[in-house]
Amino acid sequence: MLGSGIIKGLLETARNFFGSFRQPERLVTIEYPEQQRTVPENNRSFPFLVFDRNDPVKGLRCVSCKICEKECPPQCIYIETEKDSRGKPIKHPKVFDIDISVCMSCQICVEVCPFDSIKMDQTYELSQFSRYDALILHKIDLAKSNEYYHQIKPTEAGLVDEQLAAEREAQIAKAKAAAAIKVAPATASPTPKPPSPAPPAKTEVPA
Amino acid sequence: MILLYSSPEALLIQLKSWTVSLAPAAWQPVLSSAISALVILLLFAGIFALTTLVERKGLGRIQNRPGPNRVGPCGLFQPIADGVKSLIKEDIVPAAADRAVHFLAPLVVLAPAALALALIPLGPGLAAVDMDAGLLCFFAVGTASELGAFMAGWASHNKYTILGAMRAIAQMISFELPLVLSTLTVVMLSGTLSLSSIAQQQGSYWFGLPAWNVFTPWGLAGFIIFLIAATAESNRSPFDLPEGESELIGGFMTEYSGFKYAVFFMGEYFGMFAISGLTITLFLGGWNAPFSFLVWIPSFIWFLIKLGLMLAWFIWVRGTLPRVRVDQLMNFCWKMLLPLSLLNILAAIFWHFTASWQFPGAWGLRWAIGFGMIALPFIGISQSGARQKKWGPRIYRYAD
Amino acid sequence: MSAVFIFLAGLLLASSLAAVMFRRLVYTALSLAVAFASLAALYLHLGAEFAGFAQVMVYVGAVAILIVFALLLTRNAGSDPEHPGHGGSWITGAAIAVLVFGCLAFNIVTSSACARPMPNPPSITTRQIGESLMTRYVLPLEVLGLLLTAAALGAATLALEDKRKS
Amino acid sequence: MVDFASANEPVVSPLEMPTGFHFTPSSEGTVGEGLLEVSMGPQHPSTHGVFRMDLVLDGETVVRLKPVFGYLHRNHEKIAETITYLASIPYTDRLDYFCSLTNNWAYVLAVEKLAGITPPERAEYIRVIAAELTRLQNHACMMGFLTQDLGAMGTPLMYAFREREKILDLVEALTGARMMCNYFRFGGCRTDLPAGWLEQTRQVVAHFPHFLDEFESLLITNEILMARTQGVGVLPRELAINASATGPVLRGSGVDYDLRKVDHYGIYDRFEFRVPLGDHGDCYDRFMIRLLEMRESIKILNAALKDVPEGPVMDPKIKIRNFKPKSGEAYGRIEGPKGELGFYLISDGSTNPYRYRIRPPSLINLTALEDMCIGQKIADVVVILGSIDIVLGEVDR
Repeated sequence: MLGSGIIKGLLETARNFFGSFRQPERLVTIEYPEQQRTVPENNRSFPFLVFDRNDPVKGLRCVSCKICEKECPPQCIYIETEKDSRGKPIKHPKVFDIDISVCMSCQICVEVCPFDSIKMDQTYELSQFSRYDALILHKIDLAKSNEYYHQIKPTEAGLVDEQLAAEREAQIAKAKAAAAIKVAPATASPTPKPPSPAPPAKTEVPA
Repeated sequence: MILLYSSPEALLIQLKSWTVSLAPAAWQPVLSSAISALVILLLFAGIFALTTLVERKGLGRIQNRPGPNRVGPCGLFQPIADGVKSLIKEDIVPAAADRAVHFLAPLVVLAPAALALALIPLGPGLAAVDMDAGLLCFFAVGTASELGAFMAGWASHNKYTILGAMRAIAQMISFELPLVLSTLTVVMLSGTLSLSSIAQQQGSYWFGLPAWNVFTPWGLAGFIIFLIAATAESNRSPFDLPEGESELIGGFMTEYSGFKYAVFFMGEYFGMFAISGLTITLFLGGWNAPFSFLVWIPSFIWFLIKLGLMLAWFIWVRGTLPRVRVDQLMNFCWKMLLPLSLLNILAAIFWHFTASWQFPGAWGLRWAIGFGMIALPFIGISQSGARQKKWGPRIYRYAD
Repeated sequence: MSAVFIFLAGLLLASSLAAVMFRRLVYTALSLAVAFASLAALYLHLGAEFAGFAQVMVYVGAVAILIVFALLLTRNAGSDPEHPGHGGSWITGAAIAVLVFGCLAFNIVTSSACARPMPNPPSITTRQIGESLMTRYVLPLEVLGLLLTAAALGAATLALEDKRKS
Repeated sequence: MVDFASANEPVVSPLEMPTGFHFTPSSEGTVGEGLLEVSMGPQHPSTHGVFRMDLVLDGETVVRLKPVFGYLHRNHEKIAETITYLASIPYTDRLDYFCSLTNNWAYVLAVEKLAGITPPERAEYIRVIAAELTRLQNHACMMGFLTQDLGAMGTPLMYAFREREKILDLVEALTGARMMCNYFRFGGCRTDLPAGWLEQTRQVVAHFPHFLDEFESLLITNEILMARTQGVGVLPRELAINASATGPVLRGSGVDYDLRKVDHYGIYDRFEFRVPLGDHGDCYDRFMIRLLEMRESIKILNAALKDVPEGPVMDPKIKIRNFKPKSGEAYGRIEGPKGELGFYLISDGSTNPYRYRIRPPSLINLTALEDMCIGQKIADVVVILGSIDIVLGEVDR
């Protein structure tokens, strides 16, 4: 009969009306500034650079290899390599800028980075009063400690640390072997350093 | 001046006449009208503010949201914030608009609605204007808001507003017929056009139960028809086609912003209050208490409670139903509501002439026959309509 | 003559003139609605409640709305007409209007009804109007009803024919 | 005032194309007497984004309709030809932003065909689960939006969003983002399932039928909804095939064509599910087909969640950097929630695709829009548009 479906719908909305007072799973709203959402570990917002040894300048894992700059789909990363006094490039970024107004949080820089130096952050309160300069993050803004990384993504950071430690051990072993080889032949010519994907050997991971 | 306490209503009336008596004699009628107008406007403006908040909160809860809760405790000051916002918003008049008509249109919508409110008796003697032809006056002033819709739609110089205005006029004219015809039953059986006498007549009790019109077969059917037509008349969902925000953006109000829009909004809500008040007066016993043991609660409180229930119903329906289409609306009006309201008059006549039946069970028989006179044609019309259009639930097949 | 009467009469005159003088169709329609409303207000001022509200319902609620609705369906109702419709004929029109007004005024002023002393206006309630319509004037009422029904049926037939053709 | 066009030419009669399409020539200056030309959109509340329809109305009846789009064109296909295969994946997220996971899948399927990669078993299961979750939330929201277009004050939409929220939480826990997932990779998935994710998903999926029941009792027998959608926007079977409509739009017209059954991509062969078909091809059928498809998706999800195998989620041989498939061409297509989503790739052996082309279901389902709308009321146009379920990110690319 005409009207029965309407009455059924009315009963359904009445059920929801009362349900939203009594059943918390119906009222899913989070009152944002007072209540903060707990983000899952995988959550990602914008990239940051990991540094070790509590030194945000020298301790950056980044070696300025520019792979992320190349692979970044919207081309929002800008890197300049540091040069020493004689103008020879050294493995450290002089400038590392990310324009987060362009960045689309795709995480591809993280995936392609061979040195585990760029990771995804979870902060999301990033509003600024300017559209331009305020949204360009510089090296100093981007640098965050490994502890912070552990804090936001414990599982992933643990895995990364294990992997880095393993790589370092492998490199030490390799260096020892190379040293052994170097000692043996007298005609020791400086062997070109293999393009190892490991960070500088002196890197120490804090416990 | 001594206030003789007999009832809360009398107290209010005495308070008013005492205030009026302070003024010089020549100004007394003016002052009296001004006080009545002020009370009506303040009361209903307050209810308007409250309704916008309750509506938003209620719709929110229906939709499993908390609704506005930021301004003040529980969002209580939200209407004030809305008012301030609409006041300080830029008032945009389209370059091609007819400025004078564009300015007048919201007022033409608001004024008749406010005028209609003055006719509603909130309690015995508590009507701002209590006239002999009150019901007639109600419908007469109600028609003027159609002109407002036209003026808004035409003056905005926009195709959507024109479409909205056309819809508004067509809808209001069409639904006026069932609206008036369903009130005709009440007028016939109460024998008066005065709203306060109609309410007065429903004040008796039958074994403690109220003798409201809605408890008669013609009253029930008339109430439902009236409610549907009133929903259409006040442009409320599911008959909010003149606004029709999903197709016509905002209908005839598309080009309005700021305070003019707020005035439209207010006019619409005043119209809704007025028509709810009329429903209460005609069918729901006016200011009378539902049970004889509850008569100690003042009449205007009962009226406001009933008004609240009517508004809750409007909000509930708005939160549930999708909008009908313009041709379906017209079909529904002319092919369903109009014949049913005509039949309802027949049912009322039947009820009137069988009032002398005295044998046991006569009341039940009268009820059944009277109700059947409307219910059976309703079922017939609805089923033939659905069959004709092939509307109905469907069964779906699956690929092998 | 009370101030209210003067105000209402002035409004009526002004809006009627406006309805004639405005070039824009929409303005004339709206002025006409104002004229109807002020006439209704005059009735109310005279104490004729029923006539006043019936005037509003029928003329403002139906006739004016119908005109307005027709305007909505017409092209170019909002723009100024290309050919001003007044031309030279307005003098003729004005002359006829003055003549008619003169005739009516002369007859009213010289009629014997005006000479008689003003009787007390009878207080007619809506109920009395209804009762006399249903008893004394029932035949004219029914005839009128029949006429209107015939008109409505005719209109429906015309509309249906139009629909069938298209 | 009403801007009725002044030209007095008669309405250009719609030319009948052999397939039964209406073909409307450019409508400039050809609007006849008494017709009203209305530009609906791009700023209109219910064109689902920046879409525009040039309507010619007779009263409120649609005489002619010309879809105009391109307001959201982002040059996606050309950009993809200049960047690496990997870098295109986040761009595919932005096509149909409601179902980024299925977009990812269609693209990686094309790349996998191109490079001859087979993803590991666990990754295949994750893909099916993610895709069906996407279908659930897309269909729920689509039905909400449709009722919103019908004027239902957003109540069903809010219920749909409430449920979508739960699915989005799962998606976020899995991929790190709620909408722009960027999760599938050629050769598997980017990360493994987080701990406890399967259990949470099982709970959400177990609860979902309650939501569907609620939706059904709220909507499907509602007389107003039936009156508004039954017999409205009929897409006949032949026209649906000719217009190469896919997905629920095609199945609503009664054509049994579901790529999950036809193409046997992924591991859909292992699951038991049925394909609902409509008989009338109207908006109600398209609405109900989606509702019934959600029930089937729940069946697939229940089966898939039961036996997710252990193992790697990524083929370890795949190089992420410097990925160069051998030259050739491939077309990967999946049954997206909106229809057949296909990616056509030509490789010249370099790191970038030589040609990159998308077959967007939203755009192609729009082909028949004018035919569905002519003769209907203006209020039906938004309903028909809603029942096609378009996302402008995909239409304009």
